[in-house]
Amino acid sequence: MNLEFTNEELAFQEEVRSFFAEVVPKEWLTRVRAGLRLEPKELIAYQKALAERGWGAPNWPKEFGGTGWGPTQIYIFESEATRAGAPIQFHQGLELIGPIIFTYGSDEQKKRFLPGIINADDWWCQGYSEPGAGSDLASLKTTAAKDGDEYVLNGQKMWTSYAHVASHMFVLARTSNEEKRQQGISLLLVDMKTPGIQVKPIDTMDEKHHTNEVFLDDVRVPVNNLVGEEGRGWGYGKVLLDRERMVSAANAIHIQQVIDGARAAAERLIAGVPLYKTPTFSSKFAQLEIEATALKTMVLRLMADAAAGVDSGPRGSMVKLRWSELYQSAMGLWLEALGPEAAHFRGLENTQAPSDMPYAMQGALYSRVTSIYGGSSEIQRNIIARRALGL
Amino acid sequence: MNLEFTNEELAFQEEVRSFFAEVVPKEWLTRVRAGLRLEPKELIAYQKALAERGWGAPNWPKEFGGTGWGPTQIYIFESEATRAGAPIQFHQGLELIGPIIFTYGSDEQKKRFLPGIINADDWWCQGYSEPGAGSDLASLKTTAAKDGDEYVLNGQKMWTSYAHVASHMFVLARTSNEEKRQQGISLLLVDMKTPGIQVKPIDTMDEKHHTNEVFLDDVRVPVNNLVGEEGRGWGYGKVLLDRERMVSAANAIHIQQVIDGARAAAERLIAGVPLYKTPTFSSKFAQLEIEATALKTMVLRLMADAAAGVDSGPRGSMVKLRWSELYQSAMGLWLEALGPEAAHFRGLENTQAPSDMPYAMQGALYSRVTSIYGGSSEIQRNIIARRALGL
Amino acid sequence: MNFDYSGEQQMLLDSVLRYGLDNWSADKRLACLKDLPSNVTKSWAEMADLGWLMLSIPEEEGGLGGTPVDVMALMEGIGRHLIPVPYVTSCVLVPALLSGTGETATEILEGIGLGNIRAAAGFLESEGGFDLNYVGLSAELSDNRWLLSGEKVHVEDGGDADWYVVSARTAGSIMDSDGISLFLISANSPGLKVENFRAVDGHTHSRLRLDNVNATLVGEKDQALMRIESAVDRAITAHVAEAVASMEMANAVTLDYLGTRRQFGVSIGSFQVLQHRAVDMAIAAEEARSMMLHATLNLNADPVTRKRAVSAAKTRVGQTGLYVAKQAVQLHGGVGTCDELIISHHLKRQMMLDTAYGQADYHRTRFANVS
Amino acid sequence: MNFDYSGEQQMLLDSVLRYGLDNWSADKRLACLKDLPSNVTKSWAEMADLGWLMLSIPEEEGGLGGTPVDVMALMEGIGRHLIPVPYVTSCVLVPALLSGTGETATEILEGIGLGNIRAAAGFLESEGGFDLNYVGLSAELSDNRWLLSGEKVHVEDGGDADWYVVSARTAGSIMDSDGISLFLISANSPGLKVENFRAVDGHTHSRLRLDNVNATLVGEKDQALMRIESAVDRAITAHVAEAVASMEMANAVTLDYLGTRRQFGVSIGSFQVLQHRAVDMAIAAEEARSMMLHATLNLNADPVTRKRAVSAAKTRVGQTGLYVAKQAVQLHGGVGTCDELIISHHLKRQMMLDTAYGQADYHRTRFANVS
Repeated sequence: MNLEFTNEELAFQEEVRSFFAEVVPKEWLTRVRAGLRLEPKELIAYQKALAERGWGAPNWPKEFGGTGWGPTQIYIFESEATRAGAPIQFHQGLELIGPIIFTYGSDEQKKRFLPGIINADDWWCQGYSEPGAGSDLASLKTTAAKDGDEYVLNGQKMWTSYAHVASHMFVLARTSNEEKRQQGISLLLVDMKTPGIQVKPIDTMDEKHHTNEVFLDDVRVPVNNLVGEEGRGWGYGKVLLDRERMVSAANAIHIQQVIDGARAAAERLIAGVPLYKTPTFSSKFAQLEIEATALKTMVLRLMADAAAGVDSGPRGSMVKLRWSELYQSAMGLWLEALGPEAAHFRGLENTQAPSDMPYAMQGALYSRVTSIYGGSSEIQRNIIARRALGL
Repeated sequence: MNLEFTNEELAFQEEVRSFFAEVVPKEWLTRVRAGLRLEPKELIAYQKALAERGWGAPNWPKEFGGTGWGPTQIYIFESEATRAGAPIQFHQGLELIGPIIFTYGSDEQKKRFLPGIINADDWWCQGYSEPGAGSDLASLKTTAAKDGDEYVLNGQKMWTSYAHVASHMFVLARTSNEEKRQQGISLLLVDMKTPGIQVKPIDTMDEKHHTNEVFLDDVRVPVNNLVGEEGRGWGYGKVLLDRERMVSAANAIHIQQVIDGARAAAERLIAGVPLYKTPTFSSKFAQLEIEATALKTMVLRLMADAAAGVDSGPRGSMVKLRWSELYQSAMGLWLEALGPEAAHFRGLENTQAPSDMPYAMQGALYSRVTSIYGGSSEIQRNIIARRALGL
Repeated sequence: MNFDYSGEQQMLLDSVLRYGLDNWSADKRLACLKDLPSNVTKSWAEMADLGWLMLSIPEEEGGLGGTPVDVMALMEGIGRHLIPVPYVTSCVLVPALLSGTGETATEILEGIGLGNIRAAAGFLESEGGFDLNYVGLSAELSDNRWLLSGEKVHVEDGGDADWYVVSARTAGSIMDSDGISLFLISANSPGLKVENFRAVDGHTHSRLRLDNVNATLVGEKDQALMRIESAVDRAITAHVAEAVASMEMANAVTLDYLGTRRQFGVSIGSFQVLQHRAVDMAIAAEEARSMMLHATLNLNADPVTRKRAVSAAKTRVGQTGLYVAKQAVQLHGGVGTCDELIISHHLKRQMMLDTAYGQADYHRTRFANVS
Repeated sequence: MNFDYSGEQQMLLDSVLRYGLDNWSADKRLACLKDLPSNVTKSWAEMADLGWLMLSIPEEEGGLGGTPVDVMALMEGIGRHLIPVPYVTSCVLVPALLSGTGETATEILEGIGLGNIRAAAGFLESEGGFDLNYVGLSAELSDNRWLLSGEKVHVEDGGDADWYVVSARTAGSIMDSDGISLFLISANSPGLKVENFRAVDGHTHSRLRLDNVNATLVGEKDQALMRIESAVDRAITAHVAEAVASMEMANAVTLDYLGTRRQFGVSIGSFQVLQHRAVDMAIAAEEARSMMLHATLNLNADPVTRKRAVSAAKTRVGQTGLYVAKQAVQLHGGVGTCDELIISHHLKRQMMLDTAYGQADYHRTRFANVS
């Protein structure tokens, strides 16, 4: 039992560190720390830099263009990214549809779509959720009717993040009605330029456009774009279960950025003393750091399990739960650190607020959705109770 | 809308205050503050002093020997009791069986039993719970078979507080088996000297003997001791629903004693400074005081509702819930104030710990049961959800 | 001891509730927000016509001489429908600062009461946090005229004020309790630079930079701190009432959602975990309402009692308000984060109410240290 | 990076678990507690035979030279079955204080390892809280003999020690970091008064009053604080492992109860609220285990890293341990508060473990201030 890195791993750490020192611009820092996604063009530039270095897909096997890294390397990579103020890579392509394509897709699909994900020529969005479906995904209503060499899609998708910038969407649609609601659902790859697709922004309280409704009106998709077999799309999600823990782990490692953001904000003087030195703020901040230490060690254990090929049970769900709680707390502390000026969201008439003020407020508002999306905290607890505790 | 007392009420307050100044011995203080019941002989002496002054039953109507006070007077009375370090009156007779007897009992029962409750000649205990029944009281198994002029009781009662000092017990027992489990249950008044009763202490983690198992083995009870009608005992509990809010209210008013206890303990010097002046302790203590202020105002509103004859909805349950939480927090703070010596529970070989140490630990351990008894916090939330929120 | 509104107070509350429902209800809100300034102006004029703007102004200064409980009743209506008018600033805080200080003030107050003037007040400075005694902005007497120089970093609702009341240092040094005075300045004074910021809840706040701005002394020179603290406590208590009403509305909306929204074939209100959450939200609202009453009914008590009551209320209502609003969003799921539903607006307002005049922890410390 | 026990460590853990199950399991516990001193003495002798008492004593001083991870493995067994032996005090803390300080110490350590001697250590003084540098007990050199006078208010597990190691002031004044030295004193020294206290968890602690007690200097004069801090951090980390194992056992027992106990015609584990509570308890235990690993694997790091890791673990394990134990009692209902069920014993031990060497908040402050 030990926490040390080998000499090889230390050398790798150096390599990654100098790479990030070069590619991460300072102007990203505040937004990254506030947990806000960068602009699409910034994310694309970042992904292209990674791809050029051969690190576009840290979690993918080598044969599909990934790095083939083991968990310790991935941990080092994400830790250094965190340290350098780099964002989390956009995950809809890399972590959601990519792995499904390289596991269940046809050779043609692999050849066509995998490189575009790594080098950011394509931008994928996820067409799963529907109005009223929420956590109950199996009740989806979008249909895909076969018509010759094409499927004809009709329906409405909801919460489609970044559909407004995406070039492609992967869609779950019903190809037949079976008694068991999970059956008869197929997975299709759709070019966003196809006629009949309409994207409508959803206005959210953080005032950042990141999600959409997508209307599908006689959208014709070549049958070649069906992934795997018809009617078995629901099952393909299972490949994600194992990968989800890596997404949660990456998020959790990046929590340090939010904590650093709150800490930097607390350099502000209050009655002449830096806020972080006042006992009540200091003890709340220490509590946050301590809980983040626990989270980080949970991630290390998850990584060690993954390295050993061991099932880490519900630890992925636990990490997701605790990550969202800590992110929300950290943003709360950040707002507190801003003091009265936390209310200054947007300067009017060319007035500027200090750069972290609007982003901190936006980040604090955005943070609320992290305990809702990807399986709300309540759903995660249901899952842990059932799978891990047998209740 | 106002918080002021009338001149009459202010005069009453003076009167109560001087009474308590006389009857409350200093040596009760630590135990009362720790939320621990005094010894039976102390409680009896206190009750006798109250009875002598005519205040033995503050919540009873005059015609049965009570004071006939309105809610504001009761509030003043309990507040002054709190201030003076007086205990809460033992409630099994005063608040549980007394009101049932004066509402549903025969004239003979009223004459025989009510005065003994007020002047503490009798000590009542409650034979409701049974092993395995817990919150699901309707599943009780103790039987009362009619045999001539007597009922013959057989069964086992559990969590019978102070059965070991009680002179009488009121018992729920099954007199017939009906389809609806709540039917066929009768309420009987039993003299504890009756042959066939065996009381066995339940050892609890606080190391204070306060509760028992009671075995009933062919215990013969005169039919005259049946309260109201046979088979309708379950329903008589309902008279208590309205009175429960007054019991919760009295407890909640007395919360200030526990807070004062924690505050006094925090006079201890830590590195030369009184603990209560250190910022982290001070902010936790302030939080407690603030929440207690909310609780106290909830009680005032409850009292005002009672005065106006208005239903206060679920506020009684809310007060009970919050009271137990605050009591538990306050005892936690008290323990923290004791520092390393909190571990000194019992001096061996004639060694003495400062008087509040063992009592604080005992109070902290005892406090755990307050969120369990009288309807656990979980049950209270079920009740509020159903009755008040319609869920 | 009595917690009932009088008949008149109940009528006032009912009218504000009706006004809010007619003009700012959830279904009309998004449209209103699209042209917020003109809708606020419209509401302001209507509220003036209804006499609400002069509620807490003393009768001898052209007002109705309303009590803290009267203000509480009105604020319950404003909070329940999240009416984004600068009522507390212009009609509670400023009147408390100005009343009884003389002719100029009386003129301003009459104008406020009639809806002709809006005023705001600035106390806070850079590096001073929420401390009202941290005043460095200087006031120099020159040729019998007061000239003010310095900065106020945050003026609540300063965005469209015609007049500002600001604290300035006339003696002593920064953080001294003595030596603070109040001044009136017009929004279009030479030397005054106003920077405006939109908040997430529709209110507009300002930062003021003053460079030898001509000002009128208001009230006692050097001894304004007690007046400022008392006025701010009144503003806080009005905000507390707004927050409580918003919590109760958020709870009602959420309860309704729990009953109608179905998942996995049942109403989500049948899940015990969500039931208990709703109970905790209801308890939080009960606590908050109790604290609101406690603060309001102690506003005219001695300063120590008043400060402790107000800070206790500010602390607990800040905590419970954020708890309720966050859980209301959480129980709504994804749609809870959308502009379209009213629930996210309650969260935003609760966040801003907690921030105004000091977050929960700031007031918990004040509560502990008042003596 | 690896979190697996070695084969030997796993074997050690398994033997302690088996020993605990055979001798201190829930069904035997009440009988054991009735004659606690003799049962502790019996276990102590058996543990000596198994070689466990010499685990963390260096090989050159007659021990096995075990690592922090070895100690952690052993403590998991002790914690899971709540074996009320003074292991951490006598076999972790004292060896860390004494090892490498010379002949007298080596003799004591050999005796400890063989089970012939029990030793405890006293640092804390009245009005010093948990601060290890708050040392007023005086040591005077007279005729080449050290004479100690003063008081130690709490000696963990001091109840049946044959020797005490105490900190005393040899230079400087109270609260100085320099000028603290360590001394060995025999329990039956003239001038030493030992007052013993039973704790709620079966351990026995002491208060020492010294009046010119003859003592042996241990280690470097005036410079003992670093050694004391390091030793106490080892004791804390061992306690943390004990607490984590106790939490996991409490969770297992509670989970079992949820599955078997029936109310209202169903198993209580079918209630969603109780399911989610059990999940939060499981997450708490995961966090605690992570903190245990973090502290243990940083015990040999530089002092700043070590102190932060240990205080972080002490804080979080104190918080989560109390949470888990309290909820375990709550979910058991009334029977959870009874001696008869093991669950109340877990709560009592968690309360005492949180108290030992400073509660959660004390260590959170230490964590924040270490530099």
